[in-house]
Amino acid sequence: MLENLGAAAGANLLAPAVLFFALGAIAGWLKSDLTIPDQVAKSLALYLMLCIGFKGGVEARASGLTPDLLSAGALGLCLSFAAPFAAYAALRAFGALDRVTAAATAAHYGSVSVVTFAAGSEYLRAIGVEFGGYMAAVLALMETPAILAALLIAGSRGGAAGARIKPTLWREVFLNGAAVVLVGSFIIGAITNEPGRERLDLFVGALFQGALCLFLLDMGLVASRRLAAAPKLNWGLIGFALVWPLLSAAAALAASMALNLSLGDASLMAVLAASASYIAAPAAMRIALPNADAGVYLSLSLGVTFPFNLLVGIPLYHAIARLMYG
Amino acid sequence: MLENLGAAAGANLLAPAVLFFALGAIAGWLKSDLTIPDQVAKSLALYLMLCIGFKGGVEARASGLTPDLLSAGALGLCLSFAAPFAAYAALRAFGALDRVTAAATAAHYGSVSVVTFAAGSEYLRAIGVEFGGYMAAVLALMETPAILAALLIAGSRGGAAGARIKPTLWREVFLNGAAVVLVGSFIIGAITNEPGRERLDLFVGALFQGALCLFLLDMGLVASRRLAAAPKLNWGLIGFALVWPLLSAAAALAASMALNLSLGDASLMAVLAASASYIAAPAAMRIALPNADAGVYLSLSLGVTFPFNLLVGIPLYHAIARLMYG
Amino acid sequence: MLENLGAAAGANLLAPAVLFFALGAIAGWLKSDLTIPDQVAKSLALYLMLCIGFKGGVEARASGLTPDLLSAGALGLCLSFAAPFAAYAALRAFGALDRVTAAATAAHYGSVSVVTFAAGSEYLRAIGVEFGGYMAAVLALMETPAILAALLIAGSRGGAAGARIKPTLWREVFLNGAAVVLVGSFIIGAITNEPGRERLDLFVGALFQGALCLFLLDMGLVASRRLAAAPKLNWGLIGFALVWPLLSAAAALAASMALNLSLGDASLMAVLAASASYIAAPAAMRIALPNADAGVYLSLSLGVTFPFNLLVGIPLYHAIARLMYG
Amino acid sequence: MDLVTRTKLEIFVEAHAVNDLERMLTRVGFKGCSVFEGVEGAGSHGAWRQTGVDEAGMRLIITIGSEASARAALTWLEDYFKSYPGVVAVSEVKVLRAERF
Amino acid sequence: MDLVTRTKLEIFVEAHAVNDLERMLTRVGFKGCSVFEGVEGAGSHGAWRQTGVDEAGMRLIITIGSEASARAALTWLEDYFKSYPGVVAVSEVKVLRAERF
Amino acid sequence: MDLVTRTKLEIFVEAHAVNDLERMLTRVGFKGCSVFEGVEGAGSHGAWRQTGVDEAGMRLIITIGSEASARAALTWLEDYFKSYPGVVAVSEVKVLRAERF
Ligand SMILES: Nc1ncnc2c1ncn2[C@@H]1O[C@H](COP(=O)(O)O)[C@@H](O)[C@H]1O
Ligand SMILES: Nc1ncnc2c1ncn2[C@@H]1O[C@H](COP(=O)(O)O)[C@@H](O)[C@H]1O
Ligand SMILES: Nc1ncnc2c1ncn2[C@@H]1O[C@H](COP(=O)(O)O)[C@@H](O)[C@H]1O
Ligand code: NA
Ligand code: NA
Ligand code: NA
Repeated sequence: MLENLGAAAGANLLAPAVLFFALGAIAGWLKSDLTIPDQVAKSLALYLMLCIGFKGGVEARASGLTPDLLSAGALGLCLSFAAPFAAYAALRAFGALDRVTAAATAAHYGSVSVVTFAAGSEYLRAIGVEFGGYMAAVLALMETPAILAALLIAGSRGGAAGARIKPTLWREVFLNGAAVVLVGSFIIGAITNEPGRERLDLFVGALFQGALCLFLLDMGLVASRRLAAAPKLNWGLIGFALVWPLLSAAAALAASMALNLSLGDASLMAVLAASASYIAAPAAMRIALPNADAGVYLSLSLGVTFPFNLLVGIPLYHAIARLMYG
Repeated sequence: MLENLGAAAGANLLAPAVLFFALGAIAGWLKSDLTIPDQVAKSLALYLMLCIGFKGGVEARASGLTPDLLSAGALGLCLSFAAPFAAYAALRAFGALDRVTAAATAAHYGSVSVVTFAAGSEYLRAIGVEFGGYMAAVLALMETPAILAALLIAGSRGGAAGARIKPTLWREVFLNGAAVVLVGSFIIGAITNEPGRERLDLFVGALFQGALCLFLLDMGLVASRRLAAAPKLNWGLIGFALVWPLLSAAAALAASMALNLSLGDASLMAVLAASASYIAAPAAMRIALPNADAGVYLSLSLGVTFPFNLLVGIPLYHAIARLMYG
Repeated sequence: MLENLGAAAGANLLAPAVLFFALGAIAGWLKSDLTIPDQVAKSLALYLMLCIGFKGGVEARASGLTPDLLSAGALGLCLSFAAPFAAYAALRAFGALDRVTAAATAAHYGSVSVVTFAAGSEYLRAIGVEFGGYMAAVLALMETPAILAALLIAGSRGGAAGARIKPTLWREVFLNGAAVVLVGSFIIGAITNEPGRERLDLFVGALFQGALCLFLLDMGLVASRRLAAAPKLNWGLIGFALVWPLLSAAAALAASMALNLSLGDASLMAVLAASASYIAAPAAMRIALPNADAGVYLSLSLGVTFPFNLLVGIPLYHAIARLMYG
Repeated sequence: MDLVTRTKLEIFVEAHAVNDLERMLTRVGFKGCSVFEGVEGAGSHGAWRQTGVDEAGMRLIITIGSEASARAALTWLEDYFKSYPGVVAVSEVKVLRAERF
Repeated sequence: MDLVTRTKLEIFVEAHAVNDLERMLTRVGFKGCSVFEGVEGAGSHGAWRQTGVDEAGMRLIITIGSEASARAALTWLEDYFKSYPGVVAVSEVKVLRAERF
Repeated sequence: MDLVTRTKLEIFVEAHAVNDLERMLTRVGFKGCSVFEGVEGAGSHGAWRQTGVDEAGMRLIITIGSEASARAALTWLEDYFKSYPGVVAVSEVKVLRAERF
């Protein structure tokens, strides 16, 4: 068992995508001038979303409206909405953050990271573990409840700017570009089904792997530069960013078992719960809680938790799932 | 027959590319902040052009210099040059446009849309109807005559700026980036032939489908945003943008039959005649007829005619062609 | 023999990538407004580097640490370091350049061009000549020694700015983005080996051809525009840019034979020696020798030597190699 | 040639605010504006950089108009900057065709 | 340190005009310029946005030179703006190494 | 509304110098800056254009601060421009919240 775990972790660490992340991180750390131009990085992100949504839609259509789909969706919603309350308490207690920054950071940890999900599902595919295509929809469902929870926690901001900014915020929360592409592609995948998939097979399949490598290279650069520019992180915060994913994943696994989700679905649910948002949540927080310190929440989610999940978390959560599923 | 028509239309509407256009249009309409970064969109457009040209060149070389090629080319040139005169009259009569804006808009309707052509040929391929590779060359031939016709209609602008801007204009008309890539790739395809095609098979083939989806997503966004920002369109203009393509397609079909073009060639000729330019023509009009109202011509060609052709026109013109070809 | 040479040259000139370069050059010369947006061009360059490095790494791992690898690497280092001294002397004698511009130009000719290497290896692949995957590592090794040699030649610049700019310079020389991706991908390829290659097969394989076409289209545009904007080139300089590659390639071939490198390795070594840098070297020279005239070194390396190598040099060097290897 | 003095605002704000700002500028009387995208920067809210992954970046809105419009915009901005990051710089410029501004 | 007053032009024009403008600026005596790309904007000819599909967008040309050069450029621009969209703003700046401008 | 006069620097430099410049600006007392990327330009060192292949291009750094900071920055720049291409333009602007600059 432990041997398998070691081998699985090794396989993950040797996956090209993970190695490209490491390359980016090292290049950023050495202050290389390497950068993926931002418009291309943004497009890669949209493209990854498109692939994940589309493939998920095709697979979800193939398997139909199973009860698993419903329980996974409901579980995802609950986890995403509940997590910020616990995370907020922990951040206040151990991280010594002010109220607003703690709420904003909690939103990130309740919400999810698309690329962590992508890496997780690639990992499961590589080791031959099946999971439901609807997990892409669960991913989409988990993006926003955490943001709403954080807003509840922080309380309505009031003040003159409040009224003015509301519509922008709701648009950002529900209609941010990434979410629209993810959900839209899921629906398109479900509609076009196999004929559509055949046409786009290569585009959303073989190409995806390479694009993920390129994007992770960029993530490595951004993460390590972010971390270098963040002197404010105390050990309490770093501890939170490493321990929270573990606890969160464990809770997700337990709940998944209770709901009879499959091994693959449970593993992905753990990955989602453990992951922290770095696209949707920061964008919303910048609008809704502008007094929160972006240096804190971005450094934690992007600089600490993302690498941890990518390098260690994904194989670990799956290994724990295996143990639990016997 | 009608049943077939319905099925064909359904097949078109369910094609992933068309659905991605719809997704973009909905996202734009809901004021989502989704955007495909402009440099990437520009590159996608060049890439689509490259594929269309290259594949056309390879196929044209394979079939040789047939009489069909010559008649299709001659017909395309005539349609593109003649259309603006009729469109100008209609726009003045029903759209209540000033002289200059009417001329500029007429240029758009005489010229052609590359992406409409791409969607049309993908549609024919999907339902298994053959067409000549030289239609890509016809597409290129039809871009500019309409622009020249519009300049004739508007009369030489005179004034001090006129002389200064002339060389820029001719460069824009004959050497705009899109046209150069289209024509150049056609020639390269014809030169390298099968060996070249094999090397680029995947690049211009399977990848093309996905890139078209992404580009149509962007087109949807741009079209719906353009339409939202265009309060000036009267019903006469909207009527023109919907009826003109039908009449234009019918004329093209009749002429194609008279010239004994194949069913596929005739269908594509109708698509080309019905389509309206939104790249080459606006660029030229901005230089040559700066007093024309870009809000009018872009909203019509991009916001009304393009979606109409994509969603309804393409299968419809082909269905009519089938009826005519018995 | 000569017949074969003619056929080989013809095959090279008819390769799609070379034709796209010609298309770009013609478009630039005709002052077309065609451009590949710069962020996309930059990303294409990084992508080509990634592919070259990754494939090289996988192949190098497969063949193991052969003595050929070591001799090729050592030869590359020597050529790159020695070349600037000879080039400097020639540029001073025949090109009438000032000391600093001559040194900066010499750096370009000692260093190497990644795209020339890519075109060279595609050419060898197309005609079925084998070469070692480690040649990608040799490419990486040859980038910087020439830059250091040029700095030695020019002498330390002194002055107040000198001290300040040093760290930036060393970072640029050893950690420029291109080099990092090339070397990093080589290592990643060597680590992940076949399983990694399978996953990325399409991404670094079939797609590469197309991306190379697109990038060469851009290179054609940039090269011809650069040349048009460079009135300062005298015949001595143009002669240098055409004769130096030949002499350099001949020297590289002779040394490769002496070291018992294979035919393919020797041909690529000649291509590397003949090629002139237009990414790493200009970036470093702009920092280290800001008084050198960028108009001279960029016009020569990008506007004269690059096209010469691409169109004539590659098949020629290989033909000479064949003659020498009997 | 008639050069007339007008007021130029250079407003640095986060991308999400650009639409609101454009609406406000129109309301207070500006007849045009131009928006540019920054690549990196720093201020009292820390440093940022366009990356395509996490950071939204600042936009620079340049708008030229009457002094009265500028005054109204500044009042709005003063309030806006209480909550959000950003900076505004006011200066005088001369323009042709003053009736357009 | 010698700071000398020179005239700065900020010229907003469509992309297709940039080459002609650069030639003109050189002719009237400007020894340099820098061009930036806008992402969106609005004016009397309506609103625009860089999209990659249909709209060409505005460029901002910044050029610093002598008052005489500026005057000549403004005469040219006054004529140009009769036909084409665009705006120019004139202001004074101080520069180092005045002989370069 | 309290508008206070401050000094604005517009600095055109090559991309490789931006980091050094930002550090210098902080050192001499500027509390913020914004960086923009040019698409093309020309000066005494010749013309350039963003291409993605060979040319690094110029950046425009805009920074607003006290006159004293500006003077210190100009001294640094005067020296820098002895070796490297670039231009700086100094002008006065009015800002809100003067304590921030
Ligand atoms: N002194 C300054 N000069 C130029 N730009 C500034 C300055 N201060 C702030 N900015 C810009 O405005 C943004 C927000 O400023 P702040 O609210 O101070 O964080 C910064 O990220 C910069 O892009
Ligand atoms: N008042 C203004 N302030 C700043 N930029 C402007 C202004 N008016 C026009 N512009 C810019 O110049 C372009 C052309 O202006 P116009 O000719 O008025 O349509 C606009 O699209 C804007 O990008
Ligand atoms: N007079 C000027 N006006 C505006 N920008 C300039 C001017 N002179 C130089 N520049 C910019 O600064 C860069 C370097 O200038 P130089 O050192 O004169 O080559 C040029 O490439 C331009 O982008
Ligand atoms: Na989470
Ligand atoms: Na048409
Ligand atoms: Na060399």
